[in-house]
Amino acid sequence: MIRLTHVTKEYARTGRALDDVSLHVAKGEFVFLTGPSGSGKSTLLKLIFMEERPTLGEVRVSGINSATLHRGDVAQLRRKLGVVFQDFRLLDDRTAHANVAFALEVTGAAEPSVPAKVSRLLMQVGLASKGLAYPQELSGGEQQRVAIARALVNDPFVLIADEPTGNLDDRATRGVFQLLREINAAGTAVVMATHNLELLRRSEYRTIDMLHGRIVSDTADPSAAERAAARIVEDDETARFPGDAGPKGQTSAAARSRTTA
Amino acid sequence: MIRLTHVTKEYARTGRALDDVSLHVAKGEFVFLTGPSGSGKSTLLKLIFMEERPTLGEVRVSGINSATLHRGDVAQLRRKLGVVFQDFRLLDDRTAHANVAFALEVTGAAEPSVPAKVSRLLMQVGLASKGLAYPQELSGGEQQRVAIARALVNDPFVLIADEPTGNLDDRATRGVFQLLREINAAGTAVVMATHNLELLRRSEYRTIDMLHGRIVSDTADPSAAERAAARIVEDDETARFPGDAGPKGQTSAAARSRTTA
Amino acid sequence: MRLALREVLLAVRRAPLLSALGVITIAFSLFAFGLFGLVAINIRDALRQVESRVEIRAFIADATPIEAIVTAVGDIGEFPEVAHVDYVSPDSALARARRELGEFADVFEAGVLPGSIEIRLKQDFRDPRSVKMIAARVGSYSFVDDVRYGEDWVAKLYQIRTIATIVGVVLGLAFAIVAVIIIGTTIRMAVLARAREIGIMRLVGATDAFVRLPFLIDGFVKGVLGGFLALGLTWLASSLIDRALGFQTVFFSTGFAALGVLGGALIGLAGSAISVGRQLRRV
Amino acid sequence: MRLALREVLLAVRRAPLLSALGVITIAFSLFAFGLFGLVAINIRDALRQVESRVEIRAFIADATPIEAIVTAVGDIGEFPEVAHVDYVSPDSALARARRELGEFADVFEAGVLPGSIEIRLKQDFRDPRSVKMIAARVGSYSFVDDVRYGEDWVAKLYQIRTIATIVGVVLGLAFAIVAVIIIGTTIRMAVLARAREIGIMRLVGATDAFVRLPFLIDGFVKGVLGGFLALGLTWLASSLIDRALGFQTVFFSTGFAALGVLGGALIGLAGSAISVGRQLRRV
Ligand SMILES: Nc1ncnc2c1ncn2[C@@H]1O[C@H](COP(=O)(O)OP(=O)(O)OP(=O)(O)O)[C@@H](O)[C@H]1O
Ligand SMILES: Nc1ncnc2c1ncn2[C@@H]1O[C@H](COP(=O)(O)OP(=O)(O)OP(=O)(O)O)[C@@H](O)[C@H]1O
Ligand SMILES: [Mg+2]
Ligand SMILES: [Mg+2]
Repeated sequence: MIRLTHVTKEYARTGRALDDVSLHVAKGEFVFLTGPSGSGKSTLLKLIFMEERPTLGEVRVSGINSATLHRGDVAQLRRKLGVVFQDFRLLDDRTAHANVAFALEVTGAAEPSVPAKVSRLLMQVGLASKGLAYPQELSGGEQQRVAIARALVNDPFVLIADEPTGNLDDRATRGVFQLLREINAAGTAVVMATHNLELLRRSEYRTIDMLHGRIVSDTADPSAAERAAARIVEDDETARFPGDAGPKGQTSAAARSRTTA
Repeated sequence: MIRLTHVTKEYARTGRALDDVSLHVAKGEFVFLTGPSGSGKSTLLKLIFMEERPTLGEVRVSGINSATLHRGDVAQLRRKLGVVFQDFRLLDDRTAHANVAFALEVTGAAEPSVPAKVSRLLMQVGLASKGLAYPQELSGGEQQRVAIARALVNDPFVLIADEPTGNLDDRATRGVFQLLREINAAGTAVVMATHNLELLRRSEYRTIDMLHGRIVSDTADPSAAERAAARIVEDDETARFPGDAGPKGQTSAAARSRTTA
Repeated sequence: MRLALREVLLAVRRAPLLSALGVITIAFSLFAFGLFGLVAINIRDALRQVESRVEIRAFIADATPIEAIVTAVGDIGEFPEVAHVDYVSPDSALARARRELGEFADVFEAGVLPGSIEIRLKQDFRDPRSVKMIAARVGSYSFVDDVRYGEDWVAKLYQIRTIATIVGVVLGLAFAIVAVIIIGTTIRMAVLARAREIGIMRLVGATDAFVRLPFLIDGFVKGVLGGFLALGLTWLASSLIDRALGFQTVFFSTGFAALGVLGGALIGLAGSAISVGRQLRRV
Repeated sequence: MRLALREVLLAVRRAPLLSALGVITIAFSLFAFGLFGLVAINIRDALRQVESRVEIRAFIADATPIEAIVTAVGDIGEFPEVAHVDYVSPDSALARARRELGEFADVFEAGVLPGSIEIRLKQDFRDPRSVKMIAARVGSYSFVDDVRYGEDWVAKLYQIRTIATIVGVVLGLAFAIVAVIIIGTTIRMAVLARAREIGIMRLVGATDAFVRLPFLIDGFVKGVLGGFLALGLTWLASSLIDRALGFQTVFFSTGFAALGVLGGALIGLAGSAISVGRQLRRV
């Protein structure tokens, strides 16, 4: 389904954002991605929906391989994925309704079925009355929910959500999380990056914890933590990645929270 | 300092975002603003830094009155305010350092002093090593911290922060909050909209809770809650404001959290 | 396709001023082009009129019998290169000289002019070489005193035509290039202004063709509108010039005008295709 | 100011292609303007040369003694309106007629031409009314047979000059308007493309003047560069045309060229000022 093998992503100006990451997400799985700011969560997600290509290694998503990728493949892949971007990325010149409809229209969906489906989804995220508002006329949380509705509208087989509740209050967060659980129950795999530790604590889903571009713990693969810890200690001296997230080798926030919980 | 008197803000397409709000924030105060998504927090803040003008009522900030405002006044006011926008609003074609420096340069600050001050602030938000990166090259949380640094760089007398920790992990959130407390201790008033209930619970600062464009509770003015509740019940039938945030009359999330805590 | 048309409408509604300005820019470019084209075809037309007067004049010896002349005129009229032959008697030669030379008429108060045969050539045989050949043939009649055909004049005529054509083509191409640059820039700026939007469309699964189509239609429609506007402007300018100069200039034929509009559309299309293609790869 | 200059540099670095295209567009507009200006001043120049040949010719009776003629020539030379007087003897008249009429030289094989006094007028007295008055005065000499001064010709000359001036001014203005539109559009698009940035600058306390200055400097610099480029192009075109036509056309004087560049700068400045002002109120 989704498989990353020894993926490294290096940016010219900011250095290594991902460092030798291997990961497999099975069909219908629900995966949390956590880690401090700048640890590489968004970069990992960008590799999955092929906004970025790996510097080293290989990303495979539903049979499409990053190494042998054609331009046309990407569009085909994205029609089957749903993505909630950290910065929403709504089309400013379209209403909320049109924004959601657009994602359905590019897949060539039969036009008559579009409005009803879009309205249903907007209702599910609690925006039934805001369909005709433009993004600038929506509050931060409302925009975020439009982005969520758009990601879900074409019944994706994988949903990728980058911090989808950062601008939502507790109640809306729980509503959105409930929605994600439901579509996961219907067979859609979900990969969700989040800082919301409460969500992690409350659910029993697989959780991958990142630090400095590496996976430092994975509840589905407990050995990953030890391996990572060993590696971090090992090249602590030579690591050039900025230490914004705190002293090297420290266990990350999410890992600690689970330990104390 | 900041005084809103019977302020109503009506948008042509989405209706009433603020409904008869009166509020006073004194010099050096620290105020939390909470409430569900779409309840009018950002709109209230926009009125304070005069990005929007009230439909009815009057906003006064440090002697400048929204009703008798000149175009030139706004620029003068904003130089003395610091604003962290919910959507960051960084200049895409400038580095993180230049973005922060810009806010200082428009005030006509002596040029030689700028770089040192900017670097010190970037260090305080944990971005010392990312000064030369452009916004697109930064993670969501890193961009948010640049926005925070920019808001603080010209030693504002009021800091307005709209969801300044939505993209930050727990540790970074605590760091930023500590920073805000410090500058508040030095005399700067802080008005901060947030969904982070943990921050509210942990601190003893004044908290204003909003719902449907109204202030439903204010820890500095306990009577506000009763007044608001009465009003909400009273015009529940006629209220045209969309009920995205849940059934009318319900106590909001923050209020509940304080009750249960 | 319906979707693409909606996208174009959106593009126009999104920036009506910019779209209008785009059309006006295209129209002005094509207008400048058209104006020069008009000048060019009018110069050509004027040249053709002057050219049709290219003639060979054979002066006839004083005592030649009129029958010999008539026979010769008949013979010459049979030459395949000859369009028209005329006999000008000494009297009518004098009358015409007075009329044509106007100011210098006083010169001829007492003049005597010889009779002559005037020959006009067909379109295709007016080049210096043919003229010279036919002049030689006419000169072989025994009663012909002298043959004049303004060697210099014919050569100069061709030179002017060549220069006019070159200047016309060079200026025309220069303006066409300007038009393409302006159209390309307009679309490029539109693409740049919408770079974010285009990126988002891509991210939700729009193919390149889907993203490109509205821009192409946009360029095409603007080209057509600009073409029609330019046609109207050119026509207006031409009739204004007609009124100012007091005579009828030549205008483009309908087919040529249609070709101009089509050309505008193609320029618009090409401009947007190049621009969009280049920009899309970057966005 | 130093800050504003840095903003301009940023603007150029941000969109080098767009900036270059802006300059080229301005240059092309001014180039078109310059080309027409050049045509106009060359037509004017040619007209002035033709005009300077406006002359009155008094034909002299056959038996007039040469002394009387010399006295008359002296007298006429004293008229304040007269620039130059010449006596043309019958012999030199014939020689000149042969030379000037070229093709029609054969006409004069046996001709006899009368002597004449030729009068050229000063610049300010070449209008039809003055010419007529002086002709009447010259005609009052007893030995003058006839006075000719081409009434029609003088009138027509003035008509052509008027038309040329009108056409020149109209075309010049049209192109100036096009230039302003293009420059304005370029800047407007730049402002639109940067609407978000400008909004942010405002939100962190930049004044309108601060936001506007870089655009004004941008317009000014582009105008100056465009002006110089246009000057170069015009000069190139003019010397190419000189080579093609084989004679020296008139080019702008240095002062006029500088005025053109300054004009370009002012157009750039005005275009950006209008555009930025209008857009800023909206952003
Ligand atoms: N397009 C880019 N160009 C250069 N560097 C980048 C780019 N995108 C991300 N980076 C760098 O890669 C690192 C990881 O970024 P990423 O966005 O993956 O972090 P994140 O885990 O999503 O953080 P956050 O929780 O703050 O969103 C950051 O330090 C960032 O500076
Ligand atoms: N520029 C605008 N034009 C029209 N309507 C607007 C505009 N800005 C906000 N609104 C509307 O006003 C209401 C309040 O919005 P506001 O942004 O103040 O909410 P908020 O409390 O900040 O919510 P969030 O927590 O989601 O950021 C929303 O329903 C929104 O649709
Ligand atoms: Mg991220
Ligand atoms: Mg908000």
